[in-house]
Amino acid sequence: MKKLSGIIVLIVGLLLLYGVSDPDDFPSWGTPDSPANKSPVSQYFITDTIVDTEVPNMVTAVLADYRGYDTMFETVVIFVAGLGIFSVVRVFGHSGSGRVVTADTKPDMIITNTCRLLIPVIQLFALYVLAHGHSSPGGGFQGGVILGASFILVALAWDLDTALKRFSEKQAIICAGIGILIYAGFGLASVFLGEEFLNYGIIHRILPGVDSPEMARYYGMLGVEIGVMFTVASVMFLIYGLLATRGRMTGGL
Amino acid sequence: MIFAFDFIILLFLIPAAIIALQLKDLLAAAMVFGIYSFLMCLLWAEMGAVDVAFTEAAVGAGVSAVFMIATIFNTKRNSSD
Amino acid sequence: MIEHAPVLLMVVPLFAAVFCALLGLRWKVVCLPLTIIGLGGALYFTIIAFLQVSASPDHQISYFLGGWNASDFPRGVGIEYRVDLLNGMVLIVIAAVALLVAIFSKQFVPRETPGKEPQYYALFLLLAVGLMGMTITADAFNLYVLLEVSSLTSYALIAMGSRRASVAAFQYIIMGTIGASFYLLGVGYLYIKTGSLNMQGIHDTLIGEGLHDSPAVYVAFLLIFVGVWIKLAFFPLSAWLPNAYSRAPTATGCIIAPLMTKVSVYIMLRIMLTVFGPEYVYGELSWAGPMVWVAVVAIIAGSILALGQKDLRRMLTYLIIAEVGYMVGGAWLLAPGGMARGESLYSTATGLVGTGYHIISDAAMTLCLFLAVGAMIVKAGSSRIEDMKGLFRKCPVTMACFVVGALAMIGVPPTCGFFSKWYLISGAFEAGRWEFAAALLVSSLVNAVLFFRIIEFAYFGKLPEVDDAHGHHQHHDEGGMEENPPSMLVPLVLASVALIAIGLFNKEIAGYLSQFLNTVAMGGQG
Amino acid sequence: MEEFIHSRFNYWIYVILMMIGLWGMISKNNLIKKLIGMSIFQTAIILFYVSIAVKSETANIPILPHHGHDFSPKVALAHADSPYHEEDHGDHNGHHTHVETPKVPDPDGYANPLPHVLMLTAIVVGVATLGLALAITQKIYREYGTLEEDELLEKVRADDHD
Repeated sequence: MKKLSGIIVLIVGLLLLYGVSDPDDFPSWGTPDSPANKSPVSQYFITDTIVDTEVPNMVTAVLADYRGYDTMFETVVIFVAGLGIFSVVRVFGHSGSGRVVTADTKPDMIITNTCRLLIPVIQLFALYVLAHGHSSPGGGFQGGVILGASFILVALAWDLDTALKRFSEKQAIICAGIGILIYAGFGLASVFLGEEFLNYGIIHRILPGVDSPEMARYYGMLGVEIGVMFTVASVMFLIYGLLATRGRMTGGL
Repeated sequence: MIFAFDFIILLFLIPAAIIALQLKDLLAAAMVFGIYSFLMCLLWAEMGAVDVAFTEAAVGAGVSAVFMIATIFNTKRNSSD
Repeated sequence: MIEHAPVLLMVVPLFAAVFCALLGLRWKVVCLPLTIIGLGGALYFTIIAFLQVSASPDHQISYFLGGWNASDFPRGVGIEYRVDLLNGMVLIVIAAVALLVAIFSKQFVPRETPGKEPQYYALFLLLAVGLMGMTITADAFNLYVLLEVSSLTSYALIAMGSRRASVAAFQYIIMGTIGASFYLLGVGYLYIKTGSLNMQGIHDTLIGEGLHDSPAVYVAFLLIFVGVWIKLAFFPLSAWLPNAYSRAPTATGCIIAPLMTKVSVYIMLRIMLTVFGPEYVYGELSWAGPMVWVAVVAIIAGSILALGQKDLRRMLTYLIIAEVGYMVGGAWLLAPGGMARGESLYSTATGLVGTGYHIISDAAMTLCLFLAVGAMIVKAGSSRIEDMKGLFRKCPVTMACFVVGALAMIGVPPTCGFFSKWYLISGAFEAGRWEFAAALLVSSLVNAVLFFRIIEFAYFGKLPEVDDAHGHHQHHDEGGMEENPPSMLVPLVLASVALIAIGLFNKEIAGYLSQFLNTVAMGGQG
Repeated sequence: MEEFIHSRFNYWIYVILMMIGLWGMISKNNLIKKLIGMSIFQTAIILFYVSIAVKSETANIPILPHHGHDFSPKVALAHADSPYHEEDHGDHNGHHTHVETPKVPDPDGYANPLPHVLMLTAIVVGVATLGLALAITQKIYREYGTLEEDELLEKVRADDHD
């Protein structure tokens, strides 16, 4: 078995090397002239993003607008992971077998006080990352992970029950669903206004204070990023809670 | 994009990956995997993929390592290979 | 609203899934109705989309998400959905199968996954969404994302089963991730050579730039194909399938078994015909010889392994492997002399109609058999073949549907199984591949042996009195009829009617398929 | 030769990492080790895509300088200056160089954003798969009490014979 897997790995490796090693065929690293970099699509993203959407960060614009549909399903993947992990490991009641985990239950004073100071800053930073994702690296996904990490930090510093008092399991599932509803809702809104799915340009008709389709795209992207953040933050926390307690959602790490 | 920087991080990545797979203590393996992810994140930042690097820093080096540690805490800490 | 059908057919079940997960936290009873409404909506929109396609002049419609259409912007800036005659039919099959299984699952889900019905149904709907999205999309990367949606849901749905299911699910995760990653890597190689992610865009660049002899494109083709073959459990890469499918909860098995491999076969066809194009696949690569032989081995191996099984569901999973061999082999049947320039694909790749038809009919056959076996296991109390004794008297309707499914699998005339084999065998004759025709006949024979053994047990086998004393407590009123409830019978009967209907309408379906093949060839040459 | 290494090194390392990950996935005995291998495998693919997107040493990250509203490709021709041009406010001549002539961002001056977007999605998919796989690992441990594949398969076989 070991030998067989070694042979498989070698074959795959040689195949991949064969693909990348021909200097006439495979563009070398860092060349601006490779077909991928010279293709009209990627050039269009660089030159016209700012005109179409007013967003300086091309990655955000492509992520949330040009290929926004991918991102919607990326959010769905996260939601699926949350639901899937819930349905695989969650056990109801306290009848679960195995050792009862009793870590030192009294939270350490130094740690809790440090976290008290840190957590508001982390959450503020998460919101900054979300809101400033249009003109600097960041966006809904990164902000969501950071926000989720701040809840995880609460659970680590005190215990999961303390964290669940602030953000319960049900609330986490509901927030995850709401995130997708926000995202797909933007899509459906543009369908109802008579354009294609996720064509945010049209929502300037109903958004007050937005007069051009470009700005509507700008704000539409912000809206869907908020949806992404809802889903990601709550699912990350949910996954942590489920994995740390073997599905009991109490006690734990 | 600085070639020397790129070169050095790439050379560090391979031992990090091998050590993460070879350590018998799974908790240590998870930590080395976190280091691997963070090196990857540095590499991508150096290549100009700042958004990807940011995500990897938050996800690969942060949340995935926490998930792994949570699972190791609830199962077994040492592995046979 | 009608022109949005290609996207609404995914958005409706998506919304149903989210509402199912949210409202289900409070009211568990709404989950099943929501699921049925969501899938019913999906079925409605798939039919609308198909009618639009068959009415449109060039038999395909494009839908540009986000409004990034190909006329004002470079192709591939946004994501494109394209429905043509082939995937229009596959979409209808997916929605219909999912709907029938949702109705069927009413008895099983509360019993097999107690307390988690909302999550189960939400994942079930998202699985259907993922499969439909894989079918409809015309963007190579979007396909990857939706592949992962459908894979993750199926891992979770399988792992919800018994204790044995979790091990199978883990193996499935490892294999599935390798497959999906290979696919992604292949797309990366294609992307660096062509600079496009749109399937048609990749194809046009491959021809326009003359990239057919590029090693990177060759590696991309290999990677994508190995990835897809892992997903569709083509014989040497199929070890994960029987455990995963037979240990899953009943309703999960019923939806995954008919759809997952068939959609993967569809994706293989799409990649062969649209991404790389027949010029590359049939012209540049000369794989037809070995590929058909591998398919022959897959068919024979699947059939022989099925013969050795004592468990009914497990036996069916091996038959799936054999059926995958039919479809993959059919896709590589070429007229002697290979691909001549300017010739239509319909006359060159003679097995493609058979493969396309078999995707549809095999989905229906597998659905019918899995539903029937699910119902039989409830009545017999076990999944072992010997325990099926006397089932005809107990539940005649269930068994009648099982017999229809079995006849289709063997290939008896009025059912669709006969016609798909007919198209495949005539394709093999035109291509001069006798070994493939022989393998099909052998596999039909094996199917006949397998199913008549079960039918014999169920029809003639008497329940021995001693069994009662030995704890088979379900059998105490032997001879009395206790048919399954209507929520199980209705989908089962509909599925077996569909088998005959697909058989009777074989001319129409084959006609659509050949029309589709003609458009592909013209697009390829132009 | 140095040029050859320079231009291929990223791809070689990606192939090696990919092989390490694949080897971990299929030949390691411990389930968590397999998952670490899976993550290495996936990050290697991401490394490949990110390497595709890199342009020459002068290329900037794919974010326009912050006076982005001055860009208007409908009007002007491609601008030859460096992408940093816009930020040179107090430059040596003492006058501001930006505004007046609207310019197009130079396509060669920025990294290709498309692979970055794709890889954001791939990272998300990776963490979702990892989480689900860890959950299944915990379920396996709950049912069978082991995470070693050989012991696990033995117990499964014993199960099947019952």
